[in-house]
Amino acid sequence: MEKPQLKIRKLPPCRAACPAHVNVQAYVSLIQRGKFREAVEIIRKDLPFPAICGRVCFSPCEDACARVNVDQSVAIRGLKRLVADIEREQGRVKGEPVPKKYSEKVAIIGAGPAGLTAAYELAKMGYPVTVFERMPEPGGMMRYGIPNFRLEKFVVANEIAYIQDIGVEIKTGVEFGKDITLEGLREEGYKAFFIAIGAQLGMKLNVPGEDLEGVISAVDFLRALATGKPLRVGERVAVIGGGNTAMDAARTAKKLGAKEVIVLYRRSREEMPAHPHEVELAEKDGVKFYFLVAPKRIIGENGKVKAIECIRMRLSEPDESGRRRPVPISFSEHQYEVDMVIPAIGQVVETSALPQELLNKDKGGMLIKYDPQTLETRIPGVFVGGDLATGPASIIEAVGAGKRAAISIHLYLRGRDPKEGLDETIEEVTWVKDWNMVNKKARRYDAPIEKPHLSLEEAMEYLMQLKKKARFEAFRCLGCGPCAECLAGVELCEGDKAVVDEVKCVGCNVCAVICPVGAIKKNDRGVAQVNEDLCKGCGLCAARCPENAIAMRKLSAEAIMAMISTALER
Amino acid sequence: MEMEAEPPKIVCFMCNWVFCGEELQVPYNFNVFRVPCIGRMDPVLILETFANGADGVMLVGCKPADCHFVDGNLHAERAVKMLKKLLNLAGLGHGRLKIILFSPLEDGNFDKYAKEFSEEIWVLGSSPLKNAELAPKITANLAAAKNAASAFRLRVLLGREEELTELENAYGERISEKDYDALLDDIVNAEFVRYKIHYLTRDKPLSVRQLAEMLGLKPSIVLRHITNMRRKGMISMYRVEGNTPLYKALEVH
Amino acid sequence: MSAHEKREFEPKIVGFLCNWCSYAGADLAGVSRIQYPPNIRVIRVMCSGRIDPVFILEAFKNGADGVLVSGCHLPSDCHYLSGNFKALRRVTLLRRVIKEFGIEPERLRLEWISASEGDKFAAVVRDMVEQIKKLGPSPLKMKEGEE
Amino acid sequence: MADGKVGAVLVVGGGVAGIQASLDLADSGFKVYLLDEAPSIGGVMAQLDKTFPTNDCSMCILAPKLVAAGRHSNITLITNAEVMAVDGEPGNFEVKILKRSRYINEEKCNGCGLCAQKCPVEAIDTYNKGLTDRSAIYVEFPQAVPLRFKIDREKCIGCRTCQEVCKANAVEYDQKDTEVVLNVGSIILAPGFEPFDARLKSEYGYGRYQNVVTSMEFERILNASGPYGGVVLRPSDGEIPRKIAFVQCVGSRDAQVGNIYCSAACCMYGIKEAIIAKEHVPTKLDCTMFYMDIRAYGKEFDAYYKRAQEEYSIRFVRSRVARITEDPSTGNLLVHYVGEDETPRVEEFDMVVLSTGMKPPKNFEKLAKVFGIKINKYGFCETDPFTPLETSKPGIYVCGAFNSPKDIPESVAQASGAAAKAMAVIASGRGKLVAAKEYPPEIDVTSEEPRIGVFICHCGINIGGFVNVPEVVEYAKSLPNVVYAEGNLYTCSDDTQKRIREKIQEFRLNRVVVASCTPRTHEPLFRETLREAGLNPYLFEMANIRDQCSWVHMHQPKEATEKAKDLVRSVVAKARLLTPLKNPTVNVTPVALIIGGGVSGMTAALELAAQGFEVHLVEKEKELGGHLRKIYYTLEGIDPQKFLNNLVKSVMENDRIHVYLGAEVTEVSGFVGNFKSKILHEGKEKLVEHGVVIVAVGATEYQPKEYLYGQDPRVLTQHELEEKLAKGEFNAKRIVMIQCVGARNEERPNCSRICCGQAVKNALKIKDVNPEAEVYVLYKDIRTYGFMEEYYREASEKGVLFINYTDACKPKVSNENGVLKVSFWEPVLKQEVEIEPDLVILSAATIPNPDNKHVAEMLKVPLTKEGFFLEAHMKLRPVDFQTDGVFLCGMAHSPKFIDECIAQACAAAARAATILSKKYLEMEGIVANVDEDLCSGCRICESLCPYGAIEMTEKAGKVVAHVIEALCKGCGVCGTACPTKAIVLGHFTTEEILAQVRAVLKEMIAE
Repeated sequence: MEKPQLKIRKLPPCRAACPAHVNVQAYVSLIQRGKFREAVEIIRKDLPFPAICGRVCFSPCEDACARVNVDQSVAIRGLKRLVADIEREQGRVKGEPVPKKYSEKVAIIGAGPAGLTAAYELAKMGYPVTVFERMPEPGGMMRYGIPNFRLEKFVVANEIAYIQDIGVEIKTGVEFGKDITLEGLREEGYKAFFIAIGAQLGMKLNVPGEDLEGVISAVDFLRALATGKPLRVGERVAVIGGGNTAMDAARTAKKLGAKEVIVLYRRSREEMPAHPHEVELAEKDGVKFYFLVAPKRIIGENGKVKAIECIRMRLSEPDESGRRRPVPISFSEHQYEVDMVIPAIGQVVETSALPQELLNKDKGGMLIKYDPQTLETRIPGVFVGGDLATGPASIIEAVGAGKRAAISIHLYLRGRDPKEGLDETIEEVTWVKDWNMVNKKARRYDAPIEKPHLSLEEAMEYLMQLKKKARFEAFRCLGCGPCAECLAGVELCEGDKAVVDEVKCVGCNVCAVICPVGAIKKNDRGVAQVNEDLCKGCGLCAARCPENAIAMRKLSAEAIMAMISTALER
Repeated sequence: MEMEAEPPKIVCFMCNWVFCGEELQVPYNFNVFRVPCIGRMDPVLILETFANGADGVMLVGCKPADCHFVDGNLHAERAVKMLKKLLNLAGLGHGRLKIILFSPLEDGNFDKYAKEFSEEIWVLGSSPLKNAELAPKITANLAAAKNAASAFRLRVLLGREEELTELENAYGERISEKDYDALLDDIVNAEFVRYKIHYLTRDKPLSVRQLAEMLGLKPSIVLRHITNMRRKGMISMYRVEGNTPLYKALEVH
Repeated sequence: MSAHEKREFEPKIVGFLCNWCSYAGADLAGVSRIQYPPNIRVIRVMCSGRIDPVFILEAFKNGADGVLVSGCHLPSDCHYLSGNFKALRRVTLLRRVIKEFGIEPERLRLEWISASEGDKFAAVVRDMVEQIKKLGPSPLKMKEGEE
Repeated sequence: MADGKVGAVLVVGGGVAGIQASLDLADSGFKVYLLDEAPSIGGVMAQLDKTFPTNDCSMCILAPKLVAAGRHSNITLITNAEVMAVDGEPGNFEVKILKRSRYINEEKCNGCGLCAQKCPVEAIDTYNKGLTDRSAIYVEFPQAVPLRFKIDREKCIGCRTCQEVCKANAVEYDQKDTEVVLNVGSIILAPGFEPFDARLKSEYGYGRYQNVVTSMEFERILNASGPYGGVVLRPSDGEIPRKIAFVQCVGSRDAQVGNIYCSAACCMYGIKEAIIAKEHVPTKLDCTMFYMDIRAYGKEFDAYYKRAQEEYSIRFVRSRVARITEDPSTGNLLVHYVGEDETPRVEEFDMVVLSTGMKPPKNFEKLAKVFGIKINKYGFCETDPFTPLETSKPGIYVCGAFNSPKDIPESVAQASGAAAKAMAVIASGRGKLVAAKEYPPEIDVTSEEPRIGVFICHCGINIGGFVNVPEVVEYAKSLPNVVYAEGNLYTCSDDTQKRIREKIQEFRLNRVVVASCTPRTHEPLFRETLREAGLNPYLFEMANIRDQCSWVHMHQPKEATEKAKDLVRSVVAKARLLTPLKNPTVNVTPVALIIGGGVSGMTAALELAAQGFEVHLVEKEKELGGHLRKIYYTLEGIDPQKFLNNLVKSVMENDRIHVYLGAEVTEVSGFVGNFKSKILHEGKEKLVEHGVVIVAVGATEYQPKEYLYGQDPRVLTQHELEEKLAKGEFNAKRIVMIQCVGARNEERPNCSRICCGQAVKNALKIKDVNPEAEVYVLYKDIRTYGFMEEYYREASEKGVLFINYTDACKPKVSNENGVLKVSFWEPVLKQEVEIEPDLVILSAATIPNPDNKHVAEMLKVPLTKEGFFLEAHMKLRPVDFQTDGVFLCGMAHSPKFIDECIAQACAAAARAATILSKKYLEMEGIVANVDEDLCSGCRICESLCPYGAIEMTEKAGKVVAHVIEALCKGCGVCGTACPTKAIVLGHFTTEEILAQVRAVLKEMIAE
């Protein structure tokens, strides 16, 4: 049997980097034209959370953006937030319910980003989908893990409402393993399941004194805040850990009135997993950072936290994650006087609710036994994804998992092998062949728009500025991707390609020099060859070819002349 | 003096990206053609537009850093610079061609610019092609200019101008803008004259002196061009009349 | 070219060129990219003195519309001292002979072309093609065609 | 290299002299490095249109030499280079060379020329003397050797176009100058000359008036491949001039500009240019030459001068032009001069050609320093009259115009002479540095069916861009007997050669056809490839689908493809009939026979002996020395007798030289390498075997019949006067010398060359002996060419009166009652003057040796009308005869001075050495063959063969023709004329050509 050929999808770096493969280039290009609403539509094709991701995504797209080679990456997240906010402001169009094409019901356990995305994708395909959520509100970590100043609850609600609009049913307050079980659901006629309950438990420090009053894990702390439970914040708070959750917890504590909030992190600043911007903002809020320190024990007094004893660390060789491993320095113990300790060193899955077959019996292996590519488990029809499977990760990764799950479930329900959906590799392409050429682009916008990690008020104000600046910002996009990426509906550009007359071509290479996207290269016969994947049809080559050997397929010289002569005859 | 009743015919080539698809307000004598990038405008096409009777041609491209194709707009500027030289040589004058790099976000309404150019062309009057007396000469000149603009060496230099003047040449040197301009000037001139000679001698064999008179050049310069044209197979000595050799154009592709 | 336009008669010319001057001249025409009609097919011989009347007659017999014989300039350019004189004598004589066969003597041409006369070679070919076009196809060929 | 002599020679300067020296050396088994500052070899001669006095096309006769030098396996061309330092001693020099970057990889460049066509930058074409432009990447001229392009770094803008279009990837912008160190045994300097900068003669307006051009520019204007396509045009307006003035001595014989010497060649090239101009101008053209003396002193030069006057009606005006002005309205030029009647005149011309003189090479000071040689006061290389080819530094030799201004044949003679000198020093190193190539044994294919392989070249896009090569390849496959066909990017590239060899094996090919460029340049390469593959090299044929197809039908790709198919078909048809040919070889007897024991014969003998060859030297007289015995002092004041005595002594003492005095050669038979001759010596006939013959029979002095010579004892010849002066028997007070006695007349139209120098020499001697003596020299033209001009000046300054006479008004000598009277027309006084001299000295002509006719018949070599020996080619083969193995030197060739005789003698020795140094000679395989059964013995072929290569022999009682393969040059004239078709010329058989004719027309009929 012949090996099926892999489909190669050529994507610009931003889209390739995005776990959800959001068509960045397309919506940025729509923003260039001021078509904000159309831009949101484009985003929604791949991502149900434009506004949420516009706020809190760690934006791998920006990290991948080729524009960094010129100055700074395009503020993709900012633009996304902008268009989503504009849409909401102007009144979001109600999502049209998608007619049900299939009868197989799908149950999604957990209304976090992974579950909701899977529901959204499946609903779009035409499946009846029900999402079961333990908490009173859907949204998972988006709703309960991220403080309001970073992600407003109404934003989350709005985007989830859209998912509901298109026909996803969400049942909240239903706890898996308790209120419902797989068997029960099967009996109810559900044919496939996606378990995405996330990692809800804060990881323990495993030091003495962890059960003292005043020790609360960051997830619990943040969830309590989100559910409106009364919270007592200490005067002096120590947050343990260097991730985004730690930052959220520290800032929340500060905002809730703590006099002093310190963050203790066992590595150095460089190794912090938190977004640098978040760290900056935390510092701005007055949070103090102590690096290379690890808690040894929590000292209590009267059952309450009094201080935390730490030991200093030094960094040795990098471990398998590439980060340098911290090693304790003997006799460097010291104490911090605190009355509250918030461990934020990670989350773990609450395994109690899960069917036991899913759990991995071998220690040290994955928690859950599943195929990380198709998300299948050993139970037919049951798929897992999100933090539950991978351990705590980001929203966008969860979205990616949700999309993946939807495809696998669809294939499964259609009696096909979920592996089929893997016959695709993504190749990152960018036309930028010579950064020197691009560097010459004058920098008209001294400072690209700032990342919108501002206070709520600031952000609102910023939004107004952003509208003006957004189009400029969008113009900074180099449009790395193949021209099919651009769905802006520009007739002249779309699909036009340069064609080389090989007999006429002498190989002078002027075309390759002038081609802005590096789509022309000489072949081994010394004749120019157009890479149609890259050619954007600008026609510069045709306008300069010294041998008149290049023509544009659509907008040929003859076509231009025909237009002109008819126009002038009039 | 009688006022011309006909408004000037203006052809405007506009980058597709400049207006982001918005509707434009332009004077009624403007014929706007959208192109994917203003750099698409082959110099020959612009000359062809004049040959088709346009009184003025305007190119509208994106602001320098906005070009969707890095610097197609700057390539267009270079082409215009060269075309202005050719238009001067051809007797149309450089004022009939204009390029603006424009941003609707920064520069406001295009209308203003369109009207301004229209006014400029009103002042210049209609294309000399429409003047029965001048027409044959201008037609010949435009034909020569078109051929010059499609000449290999001119296009190579135009195509590589950016590379050679802003990056570096094969020897790792950068050619100054001024030197390059001078070189380009020479070549534009030479190619125009040679193709003019070629055009003129296509139907009728002519002598160096006759050509010199027609071109307003010194006979020695014309002869030099003819030696180079012979070298390139553009012309040959047809016959000798008295002591005067007459030259006739050879077919070139 | 429009379809109804009559296809023009394209004469076939065989050229016998001596290696040292005329063949070199024809090469120079190439090096100088002097264009001429593609009607000639050249056969190289070492010396124009080698060109046997039989070759020329054979060419006409096989349908050539014209034959060009070319050698070094008289008197002293011949690489072999005097081969060109021999060619001169033979061609002059042969002209008379072919007339007997009904072939116009103009179809047989003798030219002296030196290694530096690429221009001249091209001009001779051009001229010959033009002239033979006026004469029309070789009468020998016509006869054969009628048979 | 047992004695440490390096068998290699460095030749500096790639002009015709350097090329000739290199070829002679290389042919004699030495390794040669031929270095030139220019990117290609050829020098000035490559720029000339025609050459005097035969009006041969310069390029036509030079190009084969260029190709020979370029292809010679013993010659390495080092172009674009300069010598930086020289160290060591004769036999072993170390030379440091700076090889300047051409920015082109010479190994990769195949000269296709696409780069130049596409180069956007134009530069002034220096080869065409600035009259037109070329591209910034260029070869100097289409026939350049090596045909490797070069980037003009000054003009190149580095746009990369050439690099991009070069399919051979030969452009290397980062190429650096490199230093090369060579080990050589001797060095020859042939750097040539620099034309005088006519701007310095500002009164002639060069550089200001467009229609004033220099002679070199005019050469290009005349040339068919020049800027004006060979039609003379005025640079100012492109009109064909009606009247051209040639102004002589521009920068020569001119103290004002510091060059008092005569440039020796300008009179002749001036006349030539005037003649050629008239030939090239379709309309009526008047040519006027302004001259001081017409110095047509060389062989047959005066006859040429006479033709210029009589046949071409060129007007000669004896006057130095004062100045030239321009009529700005017309561009015409007004030549201001003083007429022969001493009145100032102004004459209008359309165009003026300045015959500019020769200056030493620009870098002569550096040359002197680097090579450690002495330079004379003019900047030319200093030499001694008796060692004219030796510089002041042993082991370094000089030839050509750097020695003194001279024309081409003299440069060529000197070049061969210098080669002899350079060889002699390192004779023991001969053959040491050149390796003979080994070939596999030849496969016998005669009984096989033809299996033809066809290789079709794209030549980058030179062919492939216009001819559909894949289509032609497919077509070739369909032809009968073609078993294999393929297309190549470059069929001439090294890897393709390898491929061809592989395919020959793989497909058992026994014929190979290449369709690419011209066989003139590439056939030898492919033949070599066949040999390497074990095939006979003549089983190869080429179709020229580039130079004669793709390049000339660039706008008709369809027709060009059809034509290419026709040509391939035609050549394949020929290839089917090809048969292997053997390169005939003849053994060489390494012995020379030299006829004549004068200074030339002796010098040649010594040179050959020095190289280790045996010599038979035959002298008619009882003692050696010939003409030189009558010379007592030279113009430079040196006593030649001492030199002569030494020379005779060396000859007599040399073991390798057998001297036969009072002897005569009575019979010569055989041919090159294998002569047998009879020498009649002391009454006995001696049979000698030898490989070459050198004719050095000298000349004799004319015995005047005019001017009372022999009737009045006071009338003497110059020789007689010289003897008197030398012996102190001279005491006259008033002397009249009459020039051109017996020369430049109806009977002997040519000049005797040496008499003017002799007259000046003797006049100076008289003034030396008696400063009060009155000396009158009656002359037609004073021909003290080259540096001799200085003595002419000195004589004038010392009061010797030079009075011009014309043929119409010759001086009269009478004896009136014992009083010797000379009367003549004095042109300045404009009256007849009569003086009563004590002595009348006649400058008697030098006339051919009366034996010449006999010698010529014996050797089957030709004589000139006057009776001197006629060399193979006046320009490029001055010491060769058309008959191989027979050479010529000294006054037997034409009158000449001692130094010139010595140079020629050395040259003859060098040429002879190219044969003697070989064990056997290998000839070109394309020779005539006689079918003895068919031969009727009619002798037509014998009479037609220009080389005497056909002799009649008796075979089986029948007289049949027999081809001496060693002499046959393969022109095929015999075969064409043979009434019974008994003679067949290999590789161009009648069947082969007829097959070609039929095939080329075959499908053409079908249409």
